[in-house]
Amino acid sequence: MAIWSRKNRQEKMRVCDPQADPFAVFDDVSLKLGGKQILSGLTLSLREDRIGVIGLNGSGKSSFVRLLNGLRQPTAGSLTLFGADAASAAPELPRHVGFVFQNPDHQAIFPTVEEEIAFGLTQLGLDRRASREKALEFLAIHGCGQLAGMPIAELSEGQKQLICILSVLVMEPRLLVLDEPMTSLDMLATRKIRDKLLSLPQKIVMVSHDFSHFEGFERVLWLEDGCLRADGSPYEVLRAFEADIARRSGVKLELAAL
Amino acid sequence: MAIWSRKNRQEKMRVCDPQADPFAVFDDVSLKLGGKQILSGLTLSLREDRIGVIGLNGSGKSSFVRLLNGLRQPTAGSLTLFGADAASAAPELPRHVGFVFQNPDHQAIFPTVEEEIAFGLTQLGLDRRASREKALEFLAIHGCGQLAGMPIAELSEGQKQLICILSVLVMEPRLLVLDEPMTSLDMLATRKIRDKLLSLPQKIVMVSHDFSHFEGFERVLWLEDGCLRADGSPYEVLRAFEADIARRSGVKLELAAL
Amino acid sequence: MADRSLVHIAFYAALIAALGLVPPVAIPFLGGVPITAQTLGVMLAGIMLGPVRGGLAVLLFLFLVALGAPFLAGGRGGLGVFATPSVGFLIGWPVGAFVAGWIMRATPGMNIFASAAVSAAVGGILVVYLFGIPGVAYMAGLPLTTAALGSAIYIPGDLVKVVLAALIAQTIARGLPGAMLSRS
Amino acid sequence: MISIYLQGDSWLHRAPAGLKLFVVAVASLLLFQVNSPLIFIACLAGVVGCYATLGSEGLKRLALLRGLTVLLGILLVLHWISGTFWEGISVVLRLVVLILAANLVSITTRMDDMLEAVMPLFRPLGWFGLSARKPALCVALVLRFAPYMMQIFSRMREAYQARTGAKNSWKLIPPLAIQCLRMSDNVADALQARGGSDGLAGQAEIRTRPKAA
Ligand SMILES: Nc1ncnc2c1ncn2[C@@H]1O[C@H](COP(=O)(O)OP(=O)(O)OP(=O)(O)O)[C@@H](O)[C@H]1O
Ligand SMILES: Nc1ncnc2c1ncn2[C@@H]1O[C@H](COP(=O)(O)OP(=O)(O)OP(=O)(O)O)[C@@H](O)[C@H]1O
Ligand SMILES: O=C(O)CCCC[C@@H]1SC[C@@H]2NC(=O)N[C@@H]21
Ligand SMILES: [Mg+2]
Ligand SMILES: [Mg+2]
Repeated sequence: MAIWSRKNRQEKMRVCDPQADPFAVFDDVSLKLGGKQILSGLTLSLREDRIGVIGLNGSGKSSFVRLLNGLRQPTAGSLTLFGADAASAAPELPRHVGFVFQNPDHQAIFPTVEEEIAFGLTQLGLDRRASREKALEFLAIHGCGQLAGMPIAELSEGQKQLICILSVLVMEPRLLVLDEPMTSLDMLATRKIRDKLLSLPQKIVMVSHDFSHFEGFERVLWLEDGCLRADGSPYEVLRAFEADIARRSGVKLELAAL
Repeated sequence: MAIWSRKNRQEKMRVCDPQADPFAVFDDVSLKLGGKQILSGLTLSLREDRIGVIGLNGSGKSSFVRLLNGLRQPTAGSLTLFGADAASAAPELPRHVGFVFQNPDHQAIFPTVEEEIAFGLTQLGLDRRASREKALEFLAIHGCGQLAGMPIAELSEGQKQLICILSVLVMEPRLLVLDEPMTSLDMLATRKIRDKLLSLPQKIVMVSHDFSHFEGFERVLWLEDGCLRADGSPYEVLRAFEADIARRSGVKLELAAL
Repeated sequence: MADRSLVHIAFYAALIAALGLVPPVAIPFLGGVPITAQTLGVMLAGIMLGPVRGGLAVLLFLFLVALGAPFLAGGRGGLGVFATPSVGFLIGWPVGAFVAGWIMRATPGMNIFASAAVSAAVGGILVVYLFGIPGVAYMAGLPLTTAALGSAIYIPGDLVKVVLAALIAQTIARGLPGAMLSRS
Repeated sequence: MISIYLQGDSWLHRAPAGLKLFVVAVASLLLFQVNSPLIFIACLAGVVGCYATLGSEGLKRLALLRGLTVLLGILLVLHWISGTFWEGISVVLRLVVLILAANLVSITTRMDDMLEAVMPLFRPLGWFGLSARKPALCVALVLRFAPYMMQIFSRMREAYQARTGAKNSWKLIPPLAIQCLRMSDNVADALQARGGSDGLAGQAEIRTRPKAA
């Protein structure tokens, strides 16, 4: 994967205006589900254009990003999204926050690809005819014209994931929240989507286990057991995370050798 | 991810006995689904211990590996599995072929983790008590003891994927077929599962977009539009694939620039 | 019978059970036979699975109810329900699903919506009432004509279910063509 | 039997599944023979007592009734209007007792135990050369699917909410049917991949048939 020059991308690295209004302000936010503490005591504000989220399986990444689009409400603490209280903002959030689910099967609703893409457009107020046209055009631009009429159920996993990403991109939300969006994509599609994301003017929050996806990101949050373990520049946080992994698996190996 | 020495693994590279009986012989095998040609004219035999499968999204990888455990039957040509005709061997195949689905939601059947793991063991003829005990023990060995009683629906995606892998490993099949098994796993879990797979004496066929998973593999198949585009040593095939991707995305870029 | 068929049968039985969660409209006369969403499931079982599997799905559902699962609308279950005025309708359900599936299969060329609507109307209304009305008459001690006239109260609801069933069948034919087992 | 299993090791968890099912079946028969609210209240106390022996998590499962209050209320009002208020009380109490008792079985019985318990009912099928495992598997699958469907429904509402802000729409009904069907297809695949309803015991080797040259 080192065959593509990354210089191009590095140049696009954004620097955030520290005075800019944060789109999300967490004040001692906690989340409990079914009696279990999933997230605890999160205090931070998000204003950067590109924010990454990392952490081990089950550390609470998906739960955390669900707070950003109102799919979950904090069970303690206060969360302000786009200047409004999260609970009261919830009904309008989908207009501003696009959300790509980790498992495409959890996201796709409609029977065919075209309907799935067009749905978001009708939501934004386009009439059915116009939204269908725009959906077809959008699919064609992204090289998926031939999938338009296909039942979602018959797509391969990677095709499904791509359609899920496109169905959110087409709505052009102010904030894009992506929960491990490229896990099933092939190299070509990954590359295209990464380029596309890099070129977008909107804000992005992305969860990923693949750190190469964080190129050009300004900030990375590391969650551990529902708490914020580290928060800073990608360079620092990703390095610290890798060191921690190395240490942990080293320890594991020693134990196994005993 | 370069933090771990890979020497250790390379040493374990297996060399296959060319005289060994192949476990699968494809003779001009084709597969049609819903009137669509998914795979066509596959002729090859598989006998190696570690075989990788690559290809773009929708190229037919998942459909191909489904032929190996009898979930799909060829619609033309003949397929011989473990010396028997695929159709007649189908009822007995699950005993010998473990299959990890690409999407964990497509694999889990039972409400709780423990039941999911124990199911495979009862299928093999263990009584319920013994299989439950072995399931708990197996979960503990793999560091998932605390998940045992949890409803699968409440697991994080990565946890779910890990449980799906374990539920197949516990059955100790002769052949393991893994369809992009580690896409949602964190680095630590990925590492553990890779080590585990490397140490297994069984044969493995694995689909992946992440080529680092093919270390120690003897052979890689490259599918394109349902046909075998290349078949050979990982070094050759993966390099050819990457070159092709570079060429294609280069072409794409040029087109876009026009 | 293949495992796949078993799973499908179990699925439609569960669907009928799930539809029991839609609160029924209790009817104070006719011995309290409710207006229920579950007949939608009965129609769908026939339309989607075909005669044999459709009928078996409904039978399986009734078996679970008899075992004590509270799967009838309003959380009712147990052998007791077969001693209420509903019993005729309940017996009519599997037969209705069978007939619906049979019609679906017998009209392969017809447009899915139309074919499903006819199947649901004949199997899910006509046949079910053919068994249901005598049941009410017997169990509630009413004359047949009264029972028949009284049953008219269910017709509007049942017609809505026919339309829904046809709509769902048509959507499924688009989104998951492989699931139209009655047509394959 | 709709709600899911509650992890635990109480006396109810240890009681044989067959016995539990039998008791509930007989109780449902008997309860339809009586009409005295007093008896129902006594039964109710008994059932709630059983929940209490499961601890606080067990008592929390009584919340199941919350979803039924409207329905039960309507029932009662209807009876009140038709002048059979006391009968209405009996009907409601009987329902509550039955639902709670059946639910008690399912929250304290694992699915495979349930499966084993209903097996004997199908033994007669063996006389016709059919496997008794199949119908038993069907029963288990139905019990599995019901909560599965609710899970799919809630997931789908999340997906819908993520794009609209609204949680419900009649538009979700047909796609819900599709998703549920797809789930059942996946379950069929998953089951087949691990040996199907007949299991894998006693199939040591794949029969090798020499192929016609
Ligand atoms: N049931 C079906 N009916 C019709 N077409 C299907 C069906 N299942 C898969 N396909 C099509 O077959 C092709 C191959 O699908 P398959 O899932 O095998 O791809 P894949 O190589 O595994 O892709 P991915 O990397 O995205 O997982 C795809 O174009 C897909 O749309
Ligand atoms: N509905 C729920 N009820 C109870 N626990 C839950 C629920 N949903 C998630 N959890 C638990 O919360 C924890 C965090 O889950 P989450 O999905 O946020 O993790 P994640 O960081 O996204 O993991 P992954 O990398 O595997 O996707 C997990 O331990 C999970 O088991
Ligand atoms: O007792 C029950 O729960 C169901 C009894 C059957 C109800 C019948 S079926 C045909 C008709 N249509 C309805 O909506 N209800 C009756
Ligand atoms: Mg997650
Ligand atoms: Mg695939």
